[in-house]
Amino acid sequence: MDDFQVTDRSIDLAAWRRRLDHPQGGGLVIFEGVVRDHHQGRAVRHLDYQGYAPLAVRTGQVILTAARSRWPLLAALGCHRTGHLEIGEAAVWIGTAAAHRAEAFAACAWIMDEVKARVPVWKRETFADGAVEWSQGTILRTEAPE
Amino acid sequence: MDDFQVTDRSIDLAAWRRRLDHPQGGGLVIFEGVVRDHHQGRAVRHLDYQGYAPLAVRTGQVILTAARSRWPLLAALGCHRTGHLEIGEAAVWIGTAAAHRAEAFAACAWIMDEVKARVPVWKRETFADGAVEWSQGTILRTEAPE
Amino acid sequence: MPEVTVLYFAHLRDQRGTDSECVATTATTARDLYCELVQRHGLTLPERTLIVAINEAMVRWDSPIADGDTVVFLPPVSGG
Amino acid sequence: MPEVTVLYFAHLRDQRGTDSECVATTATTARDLYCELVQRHGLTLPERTLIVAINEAMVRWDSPIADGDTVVFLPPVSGG
Repeated sequence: MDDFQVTDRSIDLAAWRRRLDHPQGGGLVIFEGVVRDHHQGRAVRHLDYQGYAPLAVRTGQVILTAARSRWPLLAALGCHRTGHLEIGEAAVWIGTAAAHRAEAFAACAWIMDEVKARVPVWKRETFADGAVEWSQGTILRTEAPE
Repeated sequence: MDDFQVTDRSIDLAAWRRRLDHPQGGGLVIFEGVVRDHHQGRAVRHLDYQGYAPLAVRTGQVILTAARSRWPLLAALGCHRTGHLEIGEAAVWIGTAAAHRAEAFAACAWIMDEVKARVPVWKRETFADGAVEWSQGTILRTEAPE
Repeated sequence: MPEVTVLYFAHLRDQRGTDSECVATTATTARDLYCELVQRHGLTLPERTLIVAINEAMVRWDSPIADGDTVVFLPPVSGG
Repeated sequence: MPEVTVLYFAHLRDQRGTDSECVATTATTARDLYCELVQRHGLTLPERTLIVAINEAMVRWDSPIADGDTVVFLPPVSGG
């Protein structure tokens, strides 16, 4: 099983959590990005994500590898949804395990920043008023993390 | 159900996670402190925690309230185990939800720091060589967080 | 003589050999009470490492104790 | 004439009306190919907002394209 995955099915939160288990893992940090019911003051009905899966997975793996070289991690995992998502569904899941919590927190937050900047995934919002719009987004960052 | 709890039974991770659900919650951060199989190079067989439950719960609630006043949180929850814990069991669980991830990360890490400093709980380690020792610990911090 | 309930945790529980007891005392402050207990039971944790709580609230060492109070001397903590 | 596969995502997929197509092209670089597609299909995203990938690796705009390549122009991303 790849440490970073892109899936068009519901993220299995419990299964991902189990993969963080490690006998030396004293601190586990999990981030879930969840579909909100509003965006910049407008009511959101649902989301659709597109992803360029092979490159998204490869970039995700590169990010996890870089995180492992920056912090002494026992586990670093991530998953990004594509397809149709309802309010409350998890769009992204990032999990880290380390002997001590500071490293697990720092790595988890950093991985998520990198995923947003570097993984080719696109969000389309369908608003309550019927409008359908691609999220403004940011230009894909290509340089390797230091 | 109290937002901060002390329990001598297994922490129900899935139940706590469900309590973080919120329609505006775009970012959820969870910290789990897990029993490691070693401590400062010595193999650990199991742990026992004692807690002064009423004061631990009250202090935990004060910490969560302070976190909510420092960050715009949609949820802030925590639970600390007492009693006998095997390797791999969760000793503490902290969860935060916010519209955006930065606040959820900052609050979760801060709550955990405060819990360690201010909640009256004591850890006793039973080592593989049979030695039983109370963790060195830190003098309980009593001042209110700024 | 006023009676208070003393709860013991961690090292102090081990040293006293019980998790709680009723104590009849002439001590008027938390500090005096701890001194009494040190003398009676050979407790070894110095006052400066402990925090005292009366009736589930952390208080100063010179806080008065009254009949019926629950007093706890809290050793260095190690949660998480 | 060399043939490449072009994949479309997000705004570009909407504008082109398909997620992928085979393109016979005289373009020799990724930049030339995007110019051709802009002219043929009225794509509106400016080059400076896009990143180009050839065969699942991000590359420079002046990278050569060859017969059989898979070329993707990646719009601003919005994951997470």
